[in-house]
Amino acid sequence: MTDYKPMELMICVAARILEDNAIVVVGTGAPCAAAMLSQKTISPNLTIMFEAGGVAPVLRTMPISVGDSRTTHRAIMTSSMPDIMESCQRGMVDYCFLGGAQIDMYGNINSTMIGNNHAMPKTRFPGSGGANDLASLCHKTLMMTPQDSRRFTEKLDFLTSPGYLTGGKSREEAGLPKDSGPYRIITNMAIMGFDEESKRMKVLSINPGYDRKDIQENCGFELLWADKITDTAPPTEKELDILRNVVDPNGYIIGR
Amino acid sequence: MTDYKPMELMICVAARILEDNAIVVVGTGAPCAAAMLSQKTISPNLTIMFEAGGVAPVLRTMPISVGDSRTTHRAIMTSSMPDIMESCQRGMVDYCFLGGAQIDMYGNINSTMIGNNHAMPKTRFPGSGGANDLASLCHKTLMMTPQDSRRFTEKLDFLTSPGYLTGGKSREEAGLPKDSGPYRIITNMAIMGFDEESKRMKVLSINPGYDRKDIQENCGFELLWADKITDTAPPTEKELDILRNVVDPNGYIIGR
Amino acid sequence: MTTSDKSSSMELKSGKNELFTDPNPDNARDFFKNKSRSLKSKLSTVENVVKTMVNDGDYISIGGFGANRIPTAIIHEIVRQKKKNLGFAGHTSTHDFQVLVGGECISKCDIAYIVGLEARGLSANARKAVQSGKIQITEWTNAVLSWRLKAAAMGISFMPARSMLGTDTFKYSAAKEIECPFTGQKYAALPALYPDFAAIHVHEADIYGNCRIYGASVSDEDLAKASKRVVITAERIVPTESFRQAPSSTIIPFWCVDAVIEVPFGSYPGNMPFRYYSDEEYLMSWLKKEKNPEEFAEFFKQQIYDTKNFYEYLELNGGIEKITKLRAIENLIDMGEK
Amino acid sequence: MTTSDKSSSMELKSGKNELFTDPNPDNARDFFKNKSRSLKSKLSTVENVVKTMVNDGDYISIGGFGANRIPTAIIHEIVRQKKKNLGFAGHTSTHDFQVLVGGECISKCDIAYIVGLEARGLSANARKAVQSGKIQITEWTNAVLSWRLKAAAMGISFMPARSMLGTDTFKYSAAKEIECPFTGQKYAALPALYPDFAAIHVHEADIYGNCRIYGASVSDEDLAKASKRVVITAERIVPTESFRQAPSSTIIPFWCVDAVIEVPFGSYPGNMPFRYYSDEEYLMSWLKKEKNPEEFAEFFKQQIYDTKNFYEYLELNGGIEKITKLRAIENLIDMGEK
Repeated sequence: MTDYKPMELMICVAARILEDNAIVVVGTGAPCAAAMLSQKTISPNLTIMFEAGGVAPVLRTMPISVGDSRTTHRAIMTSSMPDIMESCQRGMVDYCFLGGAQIDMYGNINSTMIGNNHAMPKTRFPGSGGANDLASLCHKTLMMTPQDSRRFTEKLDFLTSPGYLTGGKSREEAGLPKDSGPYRIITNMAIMGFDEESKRMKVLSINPGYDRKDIQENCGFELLWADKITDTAPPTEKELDILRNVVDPNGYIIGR
Repeated sequence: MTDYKPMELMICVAARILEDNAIVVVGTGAPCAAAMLSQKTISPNLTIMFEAGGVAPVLRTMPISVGDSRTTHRAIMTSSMPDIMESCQRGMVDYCFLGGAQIDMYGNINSTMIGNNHAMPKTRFPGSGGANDLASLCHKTLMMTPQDSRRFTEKLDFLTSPGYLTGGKSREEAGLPKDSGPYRIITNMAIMGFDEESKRMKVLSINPGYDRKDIQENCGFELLWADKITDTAPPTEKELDILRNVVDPNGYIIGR
Repeated sequence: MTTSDKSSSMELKSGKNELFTDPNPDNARDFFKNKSRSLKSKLSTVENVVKTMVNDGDYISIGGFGANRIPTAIIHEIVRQKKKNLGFAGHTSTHDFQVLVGGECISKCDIAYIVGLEARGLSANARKAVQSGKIQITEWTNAVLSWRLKAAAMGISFMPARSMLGTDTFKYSAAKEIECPFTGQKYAALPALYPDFAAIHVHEADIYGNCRIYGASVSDEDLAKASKRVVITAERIVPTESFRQAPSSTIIPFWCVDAVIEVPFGSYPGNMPFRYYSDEEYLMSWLKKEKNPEEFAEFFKQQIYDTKNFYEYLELNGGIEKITKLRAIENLIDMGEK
Repeated sequence: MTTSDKSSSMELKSGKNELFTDPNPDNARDFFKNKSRSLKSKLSTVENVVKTMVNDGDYISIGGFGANRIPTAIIHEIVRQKKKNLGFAGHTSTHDFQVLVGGECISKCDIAYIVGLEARGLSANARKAVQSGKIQITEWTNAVLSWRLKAAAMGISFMPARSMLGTDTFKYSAAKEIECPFTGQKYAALPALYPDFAAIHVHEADIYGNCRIYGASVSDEDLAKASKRVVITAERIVPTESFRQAPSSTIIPFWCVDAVIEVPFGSYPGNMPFRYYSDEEYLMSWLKKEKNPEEFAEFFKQQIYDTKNFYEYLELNGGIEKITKLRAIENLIDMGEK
């Protein structure tokens, strides 16, 4: 088996989730790499959008900004932010990716601040940007993140982007679209989904080299476990070859 | 003095109202002729828009449709119906023209139907089209119409497009923009405005060949009269020359 | 809803006519979730599109404005295939509506402007259909129908606007008054309009459904997004590469579109901006014939039922020679025939 | 407001932070009524525009997205002229915001994304300004700020949307929950945002302010409509004739615009799509210098206060030679230097 880095595994797992003929909104970094890898492996007709307005570009190199010219290189259409976000709101966008400093058991995400005073936070992060919109409006939200018990927390300092809120039907009751919400959380240790009823985070698959104890110990809340837990398939030679030599030859993402 | 037709007078009067550097939305027919005449006489930089999306075209010939290609010939921009209507709603459009089968003392207009059963009207007219929108949203509404006591009526069969509704502050109270509403009604006999307080129709100027009695007798409601009534200036030689030879050489409008 | 003090005492009105379509955005999302996003060829035929994409009872909407940039081939075929009980979005529909009324296809209409042909006069048939009560109508305005489509395109169930307030147009609509939670300002709330089917004629499309329109787009970008099933007829099918070379000019992207058909001169007898002018003789003669029901029935049969397709219809009315003349008129060119 | 039975028992929430701008459309109409629509040359200078069009305390908004298609010359001049207490619309503003924070120009911010530079990292200065409480903030999202501008562009005081619901982002916003009068659906009502001043960089403009943009327009057509005073900086001034030849490509019409300035390479150090790439070395060194306040102060002085204008700033950072390199990167051209 080839050696690989945790980030490489996470990108490969995400790339496998993005099925052909789906639409995904991505940002810069790992999500963009996952979408590019997916296009070059299983999903040649995956449509990639960027929230600033780039639609179905040919991604020759990795964008630095969600609005830079790589996102419109040989694009099918250059559009606007409201147009992209309205496509999400209308229900035409299948996947989005989110990142954040904290995530809770319902898949709610904090990317705004640490502290308890909003006007003078201890640490300010980038904030929502378009994250709250994408998490609210796309059908399925994905997250790739390293897993530790500070990041996977019982209580967020700030709920920036909605997961399943307080679980159960609370997301729909808040007015958010039904049939939307967190879909998969991809960490260095495992792949999680969410329980149908309670909407609590549930481990579906364990990555090579980890066990249940590792996963629970590196999580600040109690995880649920699927009836059948699978083993996450490691990156294939082909995936790694494309990821390392075509998608991110300079190692901007996977080199970190 | 040159001989002229009533329609020619009405078009000249309307053309004189449209000041330079204003924006006017027009339809086909007489309003378009008035805007073209205005551009060729006193208001070279009058901006003409059409509700289907034509913005600032060079009008070489008269459009047959508000969306035909004459409305975008050498235009500055081709836009969309929502864009034009939103410019009106935002307050960027100064003038519009309305037509109709009936008008009441508050400048409300019926272009929908005659009869008292909406589901099976005695006579169905074109209806609102964009008329209700323009009357609701533009700063100043103009109307050119032949005057008779059936058309100038006490009670409309159907209130298609808003004037001052029931007068006073009722237009603003209905939620319509303040500082908007009927501005001038130009007939074959007179030019009417509206009283500041009561918002009732008020004669401002009498056309050559008519007197107060003609005007009141050809109106189904009681008219107010301005303190100082002026005499409407007849079309000048220059106006008639441009109207007949440049604006409408085929007599589509003025030939009727 | 939080309302300002000054206005909380006012009564908020509702239009009393029927809302023909469901404005619920979650129901629309259920549909759009399963709508194909695949980048595959969507080339089809007029006959097949109308057979498979239009059902009796559907609510349909036609692109363009008046008799400008209209998908005539699809409209004729809906008549030929005798589709019935259609709902219709009447935002300045003129010749297109009159063809469908001639075929007695429509039973419900959101009406803003369908009776007139603008400067050309009024349609006797459209008028009769409305006056007889044969077509159930709900009143709106041009802008309001475009905003109802925009709300649907945006994925929200209503849009506030300042049209229609205080009028009978509102009273016979299905709008509702609301107040702004920030200013207390009264608005007409306009329910989102998600048509079942839309047909749009464009200048250029590729086989996937990416489209370019030159000239006024009217409401067609919103119509393409709001509608559940969309067919594009195009003057020309062009390579996808031409979109990738000029992506700022794409007005409808492929994932809104279900079928694409090349129909040259497809807006005839209407105007196609920058390509060919409307056939005014034809449109005026149509209007004239409408005044005599027998004469009209014969004319309508000859023009639509007896023509197999749009090519035969074009030939019947003068073919390439006619189009060449209309191109000269469009481009203000004197052909030297005088 | 008519509410459906099922939802009338739910409490409707309000965001608790300050709304910095007036969403009242009648007040905006009063302004727009008197805004010039004249077709006269609006050519001006950066210095004069900032002097006459930007006042202390104004609420401003910058076109583009992140460090892409930004009007750098105007941003620098706002700093040079020491404009203070500005309100700011922070919808993915990165380098532009950091320049203004460097100049201590901003005291209030509608925040969606201003602290980061996307893949490049975070700005120490922007972070410090927010953490210290020096800048009063109200939370929103990127889409929400674009919809707030769209509401203003449309002339309505609010727009319903399904973003922000159920989150702290909503709690620290100034949005209000409302219910759809047709479906009972809960929405976040977003107040219209009418900026006092907007600066937008475009590819091509004429002397009257008609504009073309290639690539993503972000929110700039709405920003140009929503804002009371608008300055355009353009890579190139082109003849009005070029708009009349291709009117479908006009994205901002002249009557939205108050001043026009030709500023070639005007988005530097940002990216100008299809023209030149961002100067990544420069942006990364800026971020690095921010970590050392003294070093940054010296750098900021040298770059902005000590340069007379944008030409001097360009020369300081490599002039035409640098731009030529950035053009090659933009167009993925190997210049043969290896």
